[in-house]
Amino acid sequence: MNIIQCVELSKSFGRRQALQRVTCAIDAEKIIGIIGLNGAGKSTLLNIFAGYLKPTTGSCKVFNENPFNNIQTAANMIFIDDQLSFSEYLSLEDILKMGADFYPNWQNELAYRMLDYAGIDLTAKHQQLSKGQLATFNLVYGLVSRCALTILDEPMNGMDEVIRTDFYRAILKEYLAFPRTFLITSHHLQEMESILEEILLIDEGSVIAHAPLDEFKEQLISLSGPSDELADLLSETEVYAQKIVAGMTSAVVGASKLFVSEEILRTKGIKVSTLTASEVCMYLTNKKGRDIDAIFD
Amino acid sequence: MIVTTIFFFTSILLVIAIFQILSKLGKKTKRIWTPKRIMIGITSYIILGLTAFIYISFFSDSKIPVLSSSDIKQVEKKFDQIPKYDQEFNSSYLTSDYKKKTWEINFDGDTLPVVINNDDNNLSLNIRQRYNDNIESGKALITYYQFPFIVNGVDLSDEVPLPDVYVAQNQLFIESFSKQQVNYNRLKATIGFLDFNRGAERYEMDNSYSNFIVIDIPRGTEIEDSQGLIYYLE
Amino acid sequence: MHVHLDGTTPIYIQIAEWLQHEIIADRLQADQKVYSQYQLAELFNINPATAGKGLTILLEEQLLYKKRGLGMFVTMDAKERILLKRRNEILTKMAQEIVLEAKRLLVSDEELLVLIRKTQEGLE
Amino acid sequence: MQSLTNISLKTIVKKQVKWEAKLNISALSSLVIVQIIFGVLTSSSGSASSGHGHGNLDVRFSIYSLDTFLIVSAIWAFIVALLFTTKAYRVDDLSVISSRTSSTIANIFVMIMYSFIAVIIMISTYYLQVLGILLVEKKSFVTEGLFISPSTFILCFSSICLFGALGLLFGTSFKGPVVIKIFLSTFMVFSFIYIFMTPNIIPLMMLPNLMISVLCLLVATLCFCLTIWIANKSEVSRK
Repeated sequence: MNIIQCVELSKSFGRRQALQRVTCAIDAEKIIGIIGLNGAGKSTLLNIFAGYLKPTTGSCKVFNENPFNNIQTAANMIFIDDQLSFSEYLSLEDILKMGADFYPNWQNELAYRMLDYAGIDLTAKHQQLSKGQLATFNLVYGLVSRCALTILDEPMNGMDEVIRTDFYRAILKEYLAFPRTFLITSHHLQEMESILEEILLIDEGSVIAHAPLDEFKEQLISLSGPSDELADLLSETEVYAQKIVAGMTSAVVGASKLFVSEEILRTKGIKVSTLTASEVCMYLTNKKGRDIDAIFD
Repeated sequence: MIVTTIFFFTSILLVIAIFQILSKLGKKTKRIWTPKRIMIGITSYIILGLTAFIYISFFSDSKIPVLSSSDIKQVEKKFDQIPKYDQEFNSSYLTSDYKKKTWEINFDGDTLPVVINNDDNNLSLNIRQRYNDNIESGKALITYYQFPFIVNGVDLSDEVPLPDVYVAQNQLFIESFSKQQVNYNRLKATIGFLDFNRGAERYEMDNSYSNFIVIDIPRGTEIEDSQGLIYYLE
Repeated sequence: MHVHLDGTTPIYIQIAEWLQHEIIADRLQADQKVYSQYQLAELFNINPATAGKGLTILLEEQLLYKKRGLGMFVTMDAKERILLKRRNEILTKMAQEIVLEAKRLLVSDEELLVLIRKTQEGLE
Repeated sequence: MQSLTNISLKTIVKKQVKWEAKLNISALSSLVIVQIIFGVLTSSSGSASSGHGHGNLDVRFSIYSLDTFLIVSAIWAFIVALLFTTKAYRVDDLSVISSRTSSTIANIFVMIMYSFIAVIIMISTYYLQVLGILLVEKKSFVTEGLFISPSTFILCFSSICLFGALGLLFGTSFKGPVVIKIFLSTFMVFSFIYIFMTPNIIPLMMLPNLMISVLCLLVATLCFCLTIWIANKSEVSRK
């Protein structure tokens, strides 16, 4: 059952086209990673889902209702990013009380345990927390609210390494305890990869890929071997990146068009290896022919 | 109107300025002033206001009655006839309960020169002369009558300063004391601006005939009225 | 339990192989209930869907069978099938690599056979 | 699939009002301070004075009425309403279940509540001022209507409400940095009132208190509805 449907959704701020004709459908109860460079339109898309922005053209349905200024979608959704702010009069404990008052599925004891684990003093004020503590508190706030749609916009930035891995597990455990739809944007894709089910890749305002994680990763493979062997092969398939060093070529190609079986490749001495999701993302969004080495040659 | 406009705009600037200061202050004292404490502060302020009200309305002693416009009309109805009586030289309106003060003077001869010193025109007196049979010759009786003097609904007859009456070189002098200043605080829990613009609800009484000086002289004596201000009464 | 995320083999395949390993090591007997996808997700700190994919691979290879509403169970001959598969698939692939490597290192066939026999004796 | 919670707008607005009224209480404390300052300022001469000279008696009445306090409360309500619509306050609503409609309606209710309390504070300040004068100079007190008549109470309440509504309306329609917003809209509203209203405000004054109150409340409700309509249309920028 689709929780979010966008049809030809585009959004422009003045002349800047933030989103160009995005069409995607997000299923319920999945953890989905929304990946894209800064300024690719991730936040704009999330803001439209959250009902804060109106699409310029096209439509967007959340819980098959128009989310803009809609109290029903707001009641089943929470948007956590670094802009989350509370009144200066509220200590963290008051904030939790307020959350409990608003969100029907609120889990207060869980919040206390999580914050205690992260070593955050509940009497502190939200504005006094360090960047890492702030990110932690906001994430806990998002998790314990247990909304059917939980949007986490770069929940981990500011947290140090140890806490990050703990809280990835916390997200997974919370997902298992109360299945819901997570939309998580992050720069640490490789850390987060294991808990994701699907990836939505956005570049320059349009959705480039939206697929389950493994399918997404198997899109591209990297071939490395003697240049002459590879030359004819590369001409048939779509090459995403290529580097020729002393007679050896290593290239990233689209796996779908490759008809040659692995045995033949191996006999030709061509090594085949899969790529990590973040590498796939990088190559997919990499502007064709942009290559850092070119700067040094 | 100018005053109100200046007042209007200065109060805007003042309120905005105070707001800026408060918000700066607020930031520092955020920890102390929690919503609960502020609430207590506000409720105690209101209770304080309530007690002030109770104190004022029950315990404040200086109570000066205020006449409503209907009372004033009644008072005025009573004193409309004064000018009529005056023209008919009839002094019946000068009843004793308005008598404020009487002076008894002696003088020689059968003419009494009267000098009214009104150069700083503070006197709005109506001076009358009357023959009185049971005064021996060489004596005169000067009485000062003060009728209600209503301003803004307040009867100030007690406040009107008495004139200064004395005899010197066988002449009767009537002078007024220096101008007297009276301050009143009028308390009205309404929007004064509205009342003002709705026209004085209170009917302002015409106070020109509010006080009289009557000089009683025995028959056969004459008043030398060089200034021509004294009229004759029965 | 650790799943290596360096992208060499997809996680769901690693899960499938781990489960097969469990069956061979008799920690999962025949007709015994197998971990659910949620338990696997918790165990390996991965998304339940990925764990589910691993289970479906074993299901397609008839190593597990599904009882409605109860979950997945190990089939009777699961262990033998895994051993057989491993023998002819994985062993043959390894053999191929050895032969290729030998050719590159210009090792003749006889020397190769002698080497294999010597390693077998060494193991006894 | 987890069953979706459906919460009515009413419950959300109620919750938001409960929290916002508590959290923005500092606005009321600043009103108290502003009122005290103006109370002290006008305690010497009262909000107006009238002098009558008659013969050798010069009478000066310093009138202590609610004028200053009403003007101050009106301006205060206007500014507070403006502050409610600034980004700093609006963004706080986004951390809980809210929509533009619910936040605006909540702001309106809080504004109405604060206007009511503001009238009470105004009256308390007036009586405290009178008490202060009484203690300072014993004599010459002309107390006419010390107990505030209901019609005056309602009149004060509706005019403060009106200015609050204007504040909310201007706040919602202008987007921009706070300080400029405050000065711009305050100046515009009050010069508007001064230029257009003053000449024909006189006949308006002739109406009895209740009529004026009804008028104020009508205009206020109009502003409230306009505010809600504008808010519903406006987008929220989280950055």
